[in-house]
Amino acid sequence: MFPFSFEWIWDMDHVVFMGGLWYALTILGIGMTYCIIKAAIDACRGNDEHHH
Amino acid sequence: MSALDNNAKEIAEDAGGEELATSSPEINQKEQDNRSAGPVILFFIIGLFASLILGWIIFPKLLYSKKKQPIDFNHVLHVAEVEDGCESCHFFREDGTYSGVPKLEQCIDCHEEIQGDSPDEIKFVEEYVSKGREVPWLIYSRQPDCVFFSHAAHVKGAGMDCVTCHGHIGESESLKIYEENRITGYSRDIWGKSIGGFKKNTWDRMKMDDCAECHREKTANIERTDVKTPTNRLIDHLIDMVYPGTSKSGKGGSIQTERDACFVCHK
Amino acid sequence: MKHKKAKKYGMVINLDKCTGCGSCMVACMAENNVPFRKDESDKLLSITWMRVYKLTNGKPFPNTDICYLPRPCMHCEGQHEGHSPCVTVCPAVATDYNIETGIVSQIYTRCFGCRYCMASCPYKARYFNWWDPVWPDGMEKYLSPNVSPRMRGVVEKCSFCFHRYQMAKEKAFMEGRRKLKEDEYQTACTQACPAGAITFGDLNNPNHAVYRMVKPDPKHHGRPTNPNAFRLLERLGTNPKVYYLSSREWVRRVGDNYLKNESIAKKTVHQG
Amino acid sequence: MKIDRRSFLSFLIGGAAGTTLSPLTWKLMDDSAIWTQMWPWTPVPEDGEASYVNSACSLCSGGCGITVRKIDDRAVKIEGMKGHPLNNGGLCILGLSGLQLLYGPTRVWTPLKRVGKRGRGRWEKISWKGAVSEVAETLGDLRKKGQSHTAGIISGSDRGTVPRLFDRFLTVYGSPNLMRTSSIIDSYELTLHLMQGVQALPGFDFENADFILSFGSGIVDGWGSPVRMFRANSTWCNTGGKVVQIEPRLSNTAAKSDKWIPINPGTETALALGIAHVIIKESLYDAEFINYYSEGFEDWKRFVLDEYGPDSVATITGIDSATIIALASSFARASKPLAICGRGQGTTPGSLNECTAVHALNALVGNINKKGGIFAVAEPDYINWPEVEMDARAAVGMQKDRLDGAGSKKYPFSRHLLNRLPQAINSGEKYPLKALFVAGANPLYTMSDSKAVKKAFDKVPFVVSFSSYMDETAQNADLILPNHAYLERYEDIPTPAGMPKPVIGLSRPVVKPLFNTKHTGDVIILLAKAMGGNIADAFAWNSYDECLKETLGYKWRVMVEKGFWSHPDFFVQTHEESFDTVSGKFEFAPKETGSLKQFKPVKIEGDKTNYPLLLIPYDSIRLANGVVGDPPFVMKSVDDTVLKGTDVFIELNPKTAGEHGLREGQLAMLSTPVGKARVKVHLFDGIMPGLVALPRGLGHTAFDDYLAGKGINFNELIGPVEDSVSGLDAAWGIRVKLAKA
Amino acid sequence: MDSALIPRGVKRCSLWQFLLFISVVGAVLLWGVYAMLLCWIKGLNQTNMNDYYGFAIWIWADLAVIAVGGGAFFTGLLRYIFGKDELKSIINYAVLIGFICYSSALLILAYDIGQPLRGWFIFWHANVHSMLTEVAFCLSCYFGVLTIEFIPLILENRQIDRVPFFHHLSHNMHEIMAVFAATGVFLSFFHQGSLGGVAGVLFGRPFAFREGILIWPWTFFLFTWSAAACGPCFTILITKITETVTRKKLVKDSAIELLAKISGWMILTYIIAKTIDTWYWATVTAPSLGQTLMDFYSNNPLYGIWILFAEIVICGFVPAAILITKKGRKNSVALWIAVILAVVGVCINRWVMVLQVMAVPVMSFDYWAMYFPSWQEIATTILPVAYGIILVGLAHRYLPVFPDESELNPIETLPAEEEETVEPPVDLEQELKPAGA
Repeated sequence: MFPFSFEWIWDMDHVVFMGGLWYALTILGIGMTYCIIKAAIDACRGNDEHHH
Repeated sequence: MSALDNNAKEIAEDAGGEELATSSPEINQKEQDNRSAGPVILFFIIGLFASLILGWIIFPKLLYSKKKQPIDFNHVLHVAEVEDGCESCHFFREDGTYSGVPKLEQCIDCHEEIQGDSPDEIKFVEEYVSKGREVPWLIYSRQPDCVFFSHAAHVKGAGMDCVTCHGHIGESESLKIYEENRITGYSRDIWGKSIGGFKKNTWDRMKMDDCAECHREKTANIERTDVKTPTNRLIDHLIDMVYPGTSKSGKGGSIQTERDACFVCHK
Repeated sequence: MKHKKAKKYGMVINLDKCTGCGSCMVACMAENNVPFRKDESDKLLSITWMRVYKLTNGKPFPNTDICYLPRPCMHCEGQHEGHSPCVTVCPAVATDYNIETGIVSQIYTRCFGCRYCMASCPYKARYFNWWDPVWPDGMEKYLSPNVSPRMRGVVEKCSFCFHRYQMAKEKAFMEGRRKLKEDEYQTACTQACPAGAITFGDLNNPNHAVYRMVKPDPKHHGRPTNPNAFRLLERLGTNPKVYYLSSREWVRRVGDNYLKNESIAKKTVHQG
Repeated sequence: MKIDRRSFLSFLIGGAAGTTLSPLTWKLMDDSAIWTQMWPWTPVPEDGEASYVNSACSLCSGGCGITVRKIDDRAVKIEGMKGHPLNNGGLCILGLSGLQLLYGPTRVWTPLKRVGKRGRGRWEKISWKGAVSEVAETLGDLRKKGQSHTAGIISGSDRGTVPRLFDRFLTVYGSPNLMRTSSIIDSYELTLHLMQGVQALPGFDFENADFILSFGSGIVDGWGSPVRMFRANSTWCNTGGKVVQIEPRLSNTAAKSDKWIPINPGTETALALGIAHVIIKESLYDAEFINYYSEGFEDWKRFVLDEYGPDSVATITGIDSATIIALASSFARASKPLAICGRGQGTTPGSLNECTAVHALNALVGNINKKGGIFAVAEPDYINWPEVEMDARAAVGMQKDRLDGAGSKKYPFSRHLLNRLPQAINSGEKYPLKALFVAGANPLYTMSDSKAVKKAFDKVPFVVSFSSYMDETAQNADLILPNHAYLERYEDIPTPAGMPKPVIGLSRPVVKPLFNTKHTGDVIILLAKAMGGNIADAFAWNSYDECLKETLGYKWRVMVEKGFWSHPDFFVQTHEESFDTVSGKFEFAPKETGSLKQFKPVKIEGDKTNYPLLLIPYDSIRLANGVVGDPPFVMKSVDDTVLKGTDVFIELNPKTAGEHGLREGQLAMLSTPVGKARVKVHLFDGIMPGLVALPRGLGHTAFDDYLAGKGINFNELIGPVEDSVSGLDAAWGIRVKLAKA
Repeated sequence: MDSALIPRGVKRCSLWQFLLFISVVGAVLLWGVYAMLLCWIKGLNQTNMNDYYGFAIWIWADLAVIAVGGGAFFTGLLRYIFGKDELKSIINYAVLIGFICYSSALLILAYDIGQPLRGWFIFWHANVHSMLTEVAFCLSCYFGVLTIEFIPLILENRQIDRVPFFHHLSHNMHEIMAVFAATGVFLSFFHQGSLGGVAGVLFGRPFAFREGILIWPWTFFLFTWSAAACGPCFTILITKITETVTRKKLVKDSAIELLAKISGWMILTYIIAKTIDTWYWATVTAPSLGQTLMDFYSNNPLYGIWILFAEIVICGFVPAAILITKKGRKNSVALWIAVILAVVGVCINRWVMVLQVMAVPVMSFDYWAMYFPSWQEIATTILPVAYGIILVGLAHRYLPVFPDESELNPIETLPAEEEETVEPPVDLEQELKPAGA
């Protein structure tokens, strides 16, 4: 799973597979972090301009 | 008024008249009052430290039970007495198997009678030698049943020293407390003293990854016939340029891990 | 970097000699600490690394014929080295192909029991530990320390008695050798077979009996050139390392699937 | 400061962050996985020093050499002994699983005395001293009353030191009733005695024979010394030796043979004579042997030529005459042809006529005492103990007729007729049996017509079993004096029957006795000493081990070193010195057996109208049917077309099944004149229509849960049929009817 | 009592009625949990699986719920990537159903393995060549995506929404939902596909084995395709059932019809591809391995050629034909039939690719293996259904799952509690069936 895992090999298979996985996880992670931080900031500011 | 009460009140209000309960500025104001960051951060830090202390200090104390060896043993004293060093007592058998911790049979040569007046010696002779009972030693380096470890391959084949894996136990004057993992039943020496799994010396830990570390460098080189596809070969070369030595060309016997094959160390 | 030539341990079973006596099955069970239960008559739940199948030619009396076929794990090599049906599918690398010996390993402590490998094996050579292994009181005394008993919930299979290889290597190390002689590493079933029907050795070594018996063709994934030799389900492309010899054509034909009017010679190996 | 919800939440988040950064979760996850890898209830075999001990296997009479692998003081694996003249490294399925008997749950741990009714399984532990004195007392009482002849012994063998100690004991005690379990060897001994005038065992030189004509002998199904036979069969594969198997069912042997000739069951004798007919008619016989070394050939020739022409034999046997002629021709023309008999594993002696007819075929081709032929092997006379001194009581007892009628006027040549014992006890016509010892045998399971055997046992007031395991007989005994298991004791294993060259194996203690057991040899010596007088005098040894060492003399050293002893200068006898008959020649038509004209086939039980089908047993090497039953591993190897759950399968030709409206796997009720059983149907093309085959070796009621209560004991369905000449059991099957259950 | 938690402008049944409903379904859930614990504590000997049937009903249930849960990713794709705004009416429910399906799938995987405590090995010691690894990774990640998609809906609960942080969080997540949805589509493509790959790569099993491109057998693409095609049908089906049970219109017809139309064309193209695949496999792949089509469909008591007919024609071409015609979509009965057939079809396909694969003998002397699940297997398979019903009940009651509900069902009288609809127990069964399918 990680490059330091016993099973890891630097080959095409691992790079593609785990690359895809980490890519997806990164997007999700960054996205959620962004949302949470922004929400926290918005909440502190009392920012309430949007309606839905 | 605590936030909890506050909330309850809100719910009560809701139940009474729904039309009132649009996000009223009044309530928002209340929330805002409580919104000083101080306690929040403080509690975060308290939580953080409490759990860190729990995880790093209390947890290992709970995880391991401490056991005393049946009798104490002085390696220094014995090493001085014998000719062949470690192998005098921890010897190889003819079929290549390793004898491990000596049996009574070996000790009896010298310890038929009590030697000196240490209480452990007296206990050893009286409790074990004369009764013919084997000493139930707690073995620090005992590996689980799934592990196949060939001392012959390492000592005779690769010419390794005992110290590399076992540390300087031969220079100890008494046996340390044996710590047993309450869940797994392993000796703590397998995971290592450090709960975080960090190590300084080769002998600090005896988990699979520690074996693998050495095996990665000294692995068998085998001619692989048609393992790789051309793309893989290409990538190999690229990686070899960036990280020399990490490419898989001509490495160990496992098709999956390109390390030594699983059966090399497992049974 | 210096390379050494890999070994490819394999087995040749002479079905003309095999009498179906079952010694190989029991020798294997005794060697490998295989557990047993009160009722083992449901063969779908019975762990037999080596299983002897009874084949019949399907003809009515008195032209009936039967033949026994011992089936260990085939240690498939696949169409490219190590592409055996089971090794590639194991999600946790609990089963692995060893290039040095050609042996497919199974690491019981790594296996988490998903059973995908069992689904992938056309030979049904893999067995799941549905129950905790239990030996009657006192009987665990005969368990061999060279093979670890498996716990409930994992898959197990024939290992070509790999521990014997390890033991032979240990002895060799003691004697300052690295190479093993042909007779130093033999599986328990080979040794026990009273009919001498099983031969075991290195298929890459022309001096070994197994090589001389089947003469594997390296250009066609080890396909035997001996006309009496065949492998089970050869055309699936599993490239097994267990060869069978039979002088009877119907037996050789039962070893694989054929379309109605297809002759044995016509088959092609499928790219798997 | 107020601890509000947000602070609490914040605390939790901090805690979660800290926990993630601490080893707690990760280590627990790892450790819980490791816990599953080290479950305390999964045994971990202890490692230690490996060693190997050579010994001999005595689980059957095959006498294979074994090498037992040990780790410290545990035996962990049995392997065949490399270089052993019989098995050279190979070993049979039963021998390989021997450790399951040694360490198994069926061992009898200590001497046991029955409490409550017999066979209820309630026992009390007694001391060896108490046990021996109880036996001594009972035997002493009988002897005092002048009834010493009412004591008897059923022994698995009459060769080797332990059976001979029993024999010696019985002689000096005063009873003629030592009965050995019977087999095809009885018929062969008798045949050799009648035709060649010798007291010897048959020895077959399979390794050098090139044409085996087997009248139903399960060459690879456990006949003879099983592993030797497997090896011989493989030798023929290499050398091109041919095997022709004659039997109504496609057994493994038939499948391995070069030609399988199905025959109407029970008509093998006719076929043998039909083959003889062709050989004589076409003058294919060995004229030199016939002319110079045989007697009575002309009479026999006339008889064979008159009555057994190919056409009439074809009618009897169901084999067409062309096949018979071709078979005769290829048999006679082979360079080293060998004809053998004894159905399946040869557990039933069979008809003497059959054995003599088959043996005559060997004589016709002159293959007696010749390389690749059949030998009369004299017992290696290593047991040379001083003659016993019988007192008056013993002499009187020994004068009495044997209870089984062996050696009587009716059956003067037979030595043991165990099959007649149940009837003799049940009818009560001679004298009752008051004490019975059973050693190395399990008659309550292995003897046919189980019900009658049980009834006879019930009539014997004092039954002592020497079994190491809780078998059927031990279960129904009054006293069990458990022997050491075979891997815990010294014992000589005499040449297995069928071996042309004498080999004595040495069974020796691989492990120290696990339980409070005692060597049966020692028990006999102790018993003799307890009885005192000249009985004690006849047993001067202090222990069995001493006796064995002394008996074997110089051989002992060799045996300890190699694990066996084989005759160093074994030689082939010439025809001149081979035959010890009145004429000094081979007798084709021994006068003692009566006129050839009275030759009759064996009639089996049951009538055709009520029992339209024929039931025959079949033997499998995977089903032990002797002294011990299948250990768990061997049970595991039994196919699911033989046993499923607790149901045994009968084999039925699809045609016969169709006639009875039976499908694969269907339950059916099998009834014979002797018994009934519920079975399942397995359709098998390889069995002759009209026949039903049932495996031997199942249906145990004793031993452990891995074996007991599964399937049917064939012996419950069949009774013995007395051979008119020998008195041995000649039954090859029984009539049967089959109905849907 | 809990009216404060109930979304504004909608009517819900009284709490006790709701609790009664939950406890009935909860009893079934507990039965399943009991069976699950048995499997965990005593091991997989509680099942009727064996060495021939190493994969059985659980793996089928797993594949099936993921296939029908495919509605979430496909609807998400249409809504967020292709901007089909009509689907706003149903997207929440699609996500919820997807969430239930995927969490069920993970749960099933957790008790389907022989060593549950070692389950994490599949991640930590991953073998990237195994289709099952791909399944595990993409499945868990996509479950994460579904959770992310589900969170805003939870945050929209009236009480939670009051907390400004959650309010903003929900809003922010909505803002970038397209990114999450796109990631979800990416992951879904691979795990749906790799589930097909699980069977398709088995070159030792001619019945399952398919050729393909690179490492992906054709089943890889067929599985993704069929999930995208039939998943929305399941969403429609569950919506229809919910509407029936609650006796309310919850989703606008336009949304349903759009989804049905797209689904119809997807099914049609899928089933054509599937037919070609079957044809090629039956005439080229299998014969090259020495077997004919009928070898797979005869000599056994269950698997006949009917199964192929049912899967391709009855549950493939028929629903496709209904859904691509406007008349068919508009006709309520036809729509019902079509979505049910489509869901059954994809379930048959998964069944065939798991259970029939195990049943077919490969060695010429081997035999067909038949299997029937034990009660523990059945209970644990029903467990996710019960769990799904409870979650749907809770979500429907407390979360604004259907944005158009208040518009479609304007409230006339104000104190609404008394005359709320009651879930008739008869309908429970109706709800059980398709959710479990």
